[in-house]
Amino acid sequence: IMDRKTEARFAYQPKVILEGIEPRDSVWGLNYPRQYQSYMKTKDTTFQSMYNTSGFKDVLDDQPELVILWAGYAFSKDYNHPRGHAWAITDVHNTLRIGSPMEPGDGPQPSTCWTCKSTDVPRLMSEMGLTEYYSHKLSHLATEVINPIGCADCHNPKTMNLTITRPALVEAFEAMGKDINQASHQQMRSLVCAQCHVEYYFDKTRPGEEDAAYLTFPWKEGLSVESMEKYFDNIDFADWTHPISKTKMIKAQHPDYELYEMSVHAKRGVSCADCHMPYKNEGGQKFTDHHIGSPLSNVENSCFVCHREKQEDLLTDVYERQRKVKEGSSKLQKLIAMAHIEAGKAWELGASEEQMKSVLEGIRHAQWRWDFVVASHGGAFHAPLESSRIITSATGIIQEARINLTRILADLGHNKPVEMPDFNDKDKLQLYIGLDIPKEKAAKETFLEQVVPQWLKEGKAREAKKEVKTVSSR
Amino acid sequence: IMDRKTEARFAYQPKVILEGIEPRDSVWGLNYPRQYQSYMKTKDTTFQSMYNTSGFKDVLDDQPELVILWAGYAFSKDYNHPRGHAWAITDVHNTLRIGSPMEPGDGPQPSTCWTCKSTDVPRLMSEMGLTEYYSHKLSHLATEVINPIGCADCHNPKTMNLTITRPALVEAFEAMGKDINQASHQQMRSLVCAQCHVEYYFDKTRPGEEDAAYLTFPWKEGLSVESMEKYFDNIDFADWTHPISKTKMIKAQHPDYELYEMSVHAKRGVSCADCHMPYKNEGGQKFTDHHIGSPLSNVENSCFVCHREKQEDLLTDVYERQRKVKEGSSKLQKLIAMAHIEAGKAWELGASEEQMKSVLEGIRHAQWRWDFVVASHGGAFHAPLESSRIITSATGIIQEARINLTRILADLGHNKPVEMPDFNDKDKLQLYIGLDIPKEKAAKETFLEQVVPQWLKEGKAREAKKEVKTVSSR
Amino acid sequence: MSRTHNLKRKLFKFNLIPPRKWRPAATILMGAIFGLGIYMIRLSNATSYLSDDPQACVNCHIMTPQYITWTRSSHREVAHCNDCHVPHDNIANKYFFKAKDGLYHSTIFTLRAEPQVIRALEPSINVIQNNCIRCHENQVTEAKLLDVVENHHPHRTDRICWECHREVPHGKVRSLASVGHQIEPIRAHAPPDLEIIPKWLKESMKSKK
Ligand code: HEC
Ligand code: HEC
Ligand code: HEC
Ligand code: HEC
Ligand code: HEC
Ligand code: HEC
Ligand code: HEC
Ligand code: HEC
Ligand code: HEC
Ligand code: HEC
Ligand code: HEC
Ligand code: HEC
Ligand code: HEC
Ligand code: HEC
Ligand SMILES: [Ca+2]
Ligand SMILES: [Ca+2]
Repeated sequence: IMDRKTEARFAYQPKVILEGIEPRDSVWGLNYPRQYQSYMKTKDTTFQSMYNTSGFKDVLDDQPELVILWAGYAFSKDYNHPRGHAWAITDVHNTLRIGSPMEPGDGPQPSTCWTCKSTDVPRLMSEMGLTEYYSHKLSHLATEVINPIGCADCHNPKTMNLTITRPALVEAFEAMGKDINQASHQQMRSLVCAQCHVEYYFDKTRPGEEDAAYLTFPWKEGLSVESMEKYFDNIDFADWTHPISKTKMIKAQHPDYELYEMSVHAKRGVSCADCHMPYKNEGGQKFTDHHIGSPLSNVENSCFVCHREKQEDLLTDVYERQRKVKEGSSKLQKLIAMAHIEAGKAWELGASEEQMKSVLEGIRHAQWRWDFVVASHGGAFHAPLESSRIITSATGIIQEARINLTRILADLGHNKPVEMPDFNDKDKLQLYIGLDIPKEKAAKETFLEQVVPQWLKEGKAREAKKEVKTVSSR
Repeated sequence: IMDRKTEARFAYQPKVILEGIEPRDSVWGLNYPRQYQSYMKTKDTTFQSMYNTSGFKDVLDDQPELVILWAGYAFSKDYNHPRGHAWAITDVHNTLRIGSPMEPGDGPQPSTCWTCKSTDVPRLMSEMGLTEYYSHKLSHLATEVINPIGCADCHNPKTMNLTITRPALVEAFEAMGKDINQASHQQMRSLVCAQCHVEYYFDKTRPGEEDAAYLTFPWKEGLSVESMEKYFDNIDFADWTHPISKTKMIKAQHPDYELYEMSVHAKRGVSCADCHMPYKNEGGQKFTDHHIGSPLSNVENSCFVCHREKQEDLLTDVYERQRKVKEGSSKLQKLIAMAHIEAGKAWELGASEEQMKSVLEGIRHAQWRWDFVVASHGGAFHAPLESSRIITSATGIIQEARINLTRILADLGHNKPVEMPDFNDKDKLQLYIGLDIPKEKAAKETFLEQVVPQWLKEGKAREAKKEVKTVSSR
Repeated sequence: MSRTHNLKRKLFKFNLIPPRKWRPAATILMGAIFGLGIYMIRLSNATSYLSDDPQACVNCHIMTPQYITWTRSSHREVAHCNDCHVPHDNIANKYFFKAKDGLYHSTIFTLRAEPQVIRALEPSINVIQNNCIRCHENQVTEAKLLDVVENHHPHRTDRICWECHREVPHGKVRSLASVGHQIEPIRAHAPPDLEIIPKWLKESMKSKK
């Protein structure tokens, strides 16, 4: 009996022995060719659905008013729709958000940025130690981090079991008083994604680790938008201060896991992998499709398992929900942009801190809530009602702030609408907030030509030294 | 199983012959005792769920700010949560909304009010003709209308097939260019309810029928809240003019069918009767449970048919959706109440029509949208996302109006918050808007003691003359 | 070798015996199994076979395809193996069927006599069909829901459900060779220290540098 049990787990002959933390998918792929080949398809950027896309759409071009919302923060320079995992490293290199660091140590972003981009990260963390890993510049580790997200991020190489390789998730569970080791297999099929598709911030106040940008998920009070807002308010946290309205802002990043947890699918035990990594049949073989992307490119394998509806109906289900949520959020983001500019005017006319206090709190909370919904690219379908509820609350808050602003402005002698820049032109708005994008783009070009190839070359040379052990034939 | 089905329909030997339009359920009940007995349970008012109730809760007491929203309109006097169909006539008698008509012809309300309350209505319509039926006072027909909603409203007495007995629904279909005769059996299981659980208004402009309060459903442009808003704007319709804000208002009444049609359940072909009239097994007999009320009193028979979840989970599904929608609508109704009072202040200080135009349009649209969601008592569960979407849009609209108001008020020298009455006290608010409720209640008491018993007595005497034909035993 | 061969032949014969006659035979075999000793029971997790835990079934590698396909199915959260494969009309019948079935499976399995492609046998087809109906009775019998699916009623009465619902719950392709790795740790024989966080991470989190 013993024998036959192990047989079940290793129906295929392994070709290589996976030792330590192997960051190269191509090596894993020798043992698991189907999963590897499907995972490589995350390079494909052709699929387009109604709102989301794997085509890396320029969000700022599409919705220029976001430039105002993020003025003073790197997101106002460049922000794109995501594409497949295979692009994670390339897209970091390409983005204006990291600047153009010509030397190690240059550039605005910390090493922590790499955390969700590469299988080299677990390797580095284990080699360097956590705090040390978090305590550099992104450019310091650039020759070390060359493999995009891959097998080693989610799998135990010995058993292929799902595993958690990012400490922030483990620590967030601890902060909530939960033990992630108790997670069921079904939960793991979502938790591997929750290593990255979550809201985060950099904690720079950990005693004794002040030099680190320590990756932290703000879940201590709970996963709802209000709980995290409370968390950030309690520690008086700000990602940046808005240069126009002087608001202390909180940036929300992709809380896909958190919003998803509020959905009926989650309540019924459906996991991320059920939709984004459905079981697939190819040549009489069944396996988990690792081409992670929009389930809408693959309704038959994903939704049909549970919903025998017409494909058309399932597509429109998704689009209807997205449309209804986006109707509210699109309106809202314009109101928030106006509030920033109105607040700017009020300061200009001599408003006092005292007068502006509640206004700024309103802007802070409204934009945080808006961002929470919008930054979660899947949220409008994953949890449409929770998304809409949040948008409603934020709409109430920002308009209350604008009512106060109107009164303050009237007080200061400006009892009429404040003049607004043209919200339909990204370039003009970037100029308006004082960015010199052509210059940054030029620097980027040089950087991509001169520095990045060098980084990759060094990295590959380092890797070439690492031996791959093949299994001797029996 | 086939057997069972026919059994259900023809298990009973008919005892009486149902001729013409028989308004008395007790007569139908001789042939169909199970359906009759279960229908009689709509008298039971004991079941309580989280938000809805069959217990006839006083809504104004619960949410006193509604008194402001409906100032100048009868709903500000009295508005209750619905209870079972058996109460329909009693509740009309009892409500302050119809006043205390001591003589035929007295009172504010037209005969049209009876349309959705009684099986006597199809009888009267067939006897009097439609226009004539719609052209009286409620009190004119009071001795004719004594049987609450019942069998004859939904069933063809010969075949027991479902049938439409209210012209407004047929006409609304025509207006949309649809033929209700094409409805499938499954659609009929919702359309019988759509005779009453829908938004309506009284058309007093039909050429040649200007004396009639012609019951009309505003569906010509579509069933969405925006389509109906457009419909009413196009014909420049107002139910009343708000005495404080001077807004031309539109009242939304129970658009349960319309909102339901926007839901995923509707898209999947689920009908009202599936949840509110589930199949039931009693003594080996299966029949349609006619105890129409909250499905939450009966999750096993209603939801379990399609959802094998824990009862607890289905209840919380409903409550979560209701809570999320109500969070937004509760906030919103307070904002609208404030807008009315702020607009009142602006008029008081001498605002011009020109200045107030867009403000009043904002109030009109926001309150219409709010009412659409709230008046549909089932809407927060039936179509949570559509409800929330509407609430978001109304929140944006009313706050925009209030921003304009703030500016107008500042212009008129009042640059500070407008003083508000105590929104937590129904009695005070009713006084504030100039109602003398104690007086109306006293009149009601006399009316209920002296007039109503007389109406019922006359009605019963009239009915007693109508013969019931029994089937000779075989 | 020939002894086992004989036993297998006998068992094969048993299987041809109509179910009613199983009872005495099963009773005798039950006794024999008890005799095999505690070690055997522990090792094969025989006790878990009587539980409702789907993991009990994957004790045999041979059930792995069914297990894997079921965990990818719409029924994963709503119906466990025994909800379909064991009669639910009364308790006695439930355990009798289980004992009989369990005995048969484990014998075949230990003898390595299983076919590449397992099929549901006639008695178990009936059990499954009844269980489909047990849960879906309302959906498939109610007059009002007949409308939703054209001809559902005539169809479902003269066929078995999964002639049409071929994906429920195991999918169409489910031979031993067609499904790959079962990476879900099977509690019954997973090391007790199996943990989700890899050792290197636990150590780095502790050492704090
Ligand atoms: C190690 C971090 C990490 C993990 C683990 C991870 N993701 Fe991602 N994911 C990313 C990043 C980063 C991107 C964006 C890449 C880019 O645009 O360059 C992304 C992109 C995506 C996209 C967009 C793809 C497209 O074509 O538009 C989807 C969908 C997605 N991830 C789903 C998942 C799911 C489901 C899981 C778990 C099974 C998961 N991710 C696990 C980091 C991660
Ligand atoms: C907690 C995990 C996490 C951290 C930390 C993180 N990211 Fe990401 N990143 C993601 C995920 C998930 C996506 C895909 C998000 C989506 O759906 O849009 C993404 C997408 C991106 C993209 C592609 C989309 C675009 O806008 O072009 C870039 C570039 C990027 N991140 C850069 C960064 C930088 C720079 C930092 C550090 C300041 C950073 N990331 C920190 C998880 C992370
Ligand atoms: C973002 C997370 C993620 C990444 C990256 C990832 N996997 Fe997986 N993998 C999963 C999930 C989730 C499953 C399904 C596990 C289950 O349901 O038991 C899975 C299943 C598997 C299985 C089990 C057999 C099957 O098909 O279900 C193998 C083998 C496998 N992956 C190999 C790989 C290889 C090789 C790579 C790299 C090329 C890889 N995985 C990358 C999440 C991931
Ligand atoms: C593993 C099972 C499973 C998968 C896969 C799945 N769903 Fe669902 N879905 C459910 C369950 C369960 C519900 C909740 C309703 C219920 O209890 O029956 C649900 C509910 C829904 C609803 C109604 C909820 C709402 O927000 O109105 C929609 C729409 C929906 N699913 C669409 C989809 C689409 C589109 C996909 C594929 C991208 C999909 N589902 C994939 C199981 C699944
Ligand atoms: C019920 C099915 C279902 C489940 C479960 C699910 N998703 Fe999604 N997800 C979708 C659909 C559908 C979309 C919208 C795709 C589109 O618009 O093309 C989406 C979109 C996304 C996107 C945005 C992709 C893009 O290109 O913008 C990300 C990221 C994502 N999901 C991650 C996750 C994560 C992480 C989880 C688990 C916490 C998860 N999803 C669970 C169905 C699902
Ligand atoms: C002829 C008009 C009419 C028809 C037809 C009708 N209703 Fe009603 N319904 C009413 C009225 C009027 C009330 C409120 C009675 C009261 O509160 O006095 C009501 C009350 C209700 C209530 C609240 C009961 C409670 O206990 O809280 C529900 C639920 C309901 N109806 C559902 C339905 C459904 C489902 C159908 C179709 C199967 C239907 N109704 C058909 C007029 C109608
Ligand atoms: C198109 C059908 C229709 C018309 C016309 C109609 N009602 Fe109703 N009425 C209903 C329905 C449906 C309900 C239950 C609504 C709910 O869910 O609250 C109801 C509930 C009531 C109730 C019980 C709830 C309460 O507030 O006490 C009263 C009283 C009532 N209506 C009076 C009237 C009067 C007076 C008129 C005429 C001005 C009228 N109705 C016209 C359909 C109608
Ligand atoms: C508000 C609408 C409504 C009212 C009032 C109503 N019914 Fe029904 N009735 C229905 C619906 C809906 C069905 C289900 C029809 C179907 O699916 O074929 C039904 C079914 C029936 C059936 C068919 C057998 C069964 O149980 O499914 C009988 C008999 C019946 N009703 C008798 C009555 C009697 C007697 C009364 C009055 C006491 C009555 N009904 C009042 C809506 C109504
Ligand atoms: C006749 C079938 C049927 C009945 C009865 C039914 N449902 Fe559903 N329900 C569905 C279908 C179909 C969906 C859509 C999801 C899907 O496609 O699987 C759904 C979706 C849902 C959802 C997810 C939609 C959302 O808004 O998030 C919830 C929650 C739900 N049902 C609860 C209930 C409750 C509670 C009841 C009883 C009061 C009930 N249902 C009665 C068939 C039904
Ligand atoms: C999927 C199940 C389902 C369907 C279909 C459905 N309802 Fe409901 N309905 C509910 C639930 C659940 C509630 C909330 C009851 C509660 O809160 O106690 C409700 C509430 C109501 C109420 C308010 C009752 C009260 O006491 O306040 C009315 C009226 C109503 N529904 C009428 C309808 C009509 C008319 C239709 C068809 C157009 C319909 N419903 C379709 C499940 C359903
Ligand atoms: C929803 C009902 C259902 C559940 C739950 C279910 N099965 Fe099945 N099972 C079936 C049906 C139906 C068949 C027959 C398939 C056929 O003959 O095509 C079957 C067949 C089988 C067979 C015979 C071989 C084959 O593939 O036809 C085995 C072995 C089996 N199931 C094991 C399991 C195990 C182990 C579990 C739990 C992990 C399980 N089943 C859960 C319905 C179910
Ligand atoms: C000790 C190993 C073992 C265990 C544990 C086991 N099985 Fe089996 N099972 C077998 C073998 C061997 C066969 C093949 C028999 C044949 O086809 O000759 C089989 C065949 C089947 C069949 C198809 C034959 C039939 O009776 O219709 C079903 C269904 C089945 N098993 C269900 C289950 C379920 C459900 C469980 C868990 C409750 C389970 N099995 C646990 C070994 C096992
Ligand atoms: C223990 C109860 C139970 C048993 C036994 C059961 N089911 Fe189901 N089944 C459910 C539930 C609950 C759902 C709804 C799942 C959801 O909400 O998505 C469902 C969904 C379905 C669906 C729709 C989803 C799909 O996969 O297409 C079909 C078809 C179905 N079952 C057929 C069957 C058949 C055939 C059998 C017997 C082989 C069976 N069921 C046995 C409870 C059961
Ligand atoms: C001749 C083919 C056929 C047979 C036999 C059959 N069905 Fe179906 N069934 C269908 C079709 C077609 C549908 C509608 C499409 C769909 O939902 O898959 C359906 C739908 C269903 C649904 C609703 C699925 C959903 O998505 O909501 C259930 C549950 C179901 N069947 C159960 C059964 C059960 C239980 C049996 C056996 C008693 C059975 N069926 C026999 C063809 C069949
Ligand atoms: Ca953040
Ligand atoms: Ca109206």
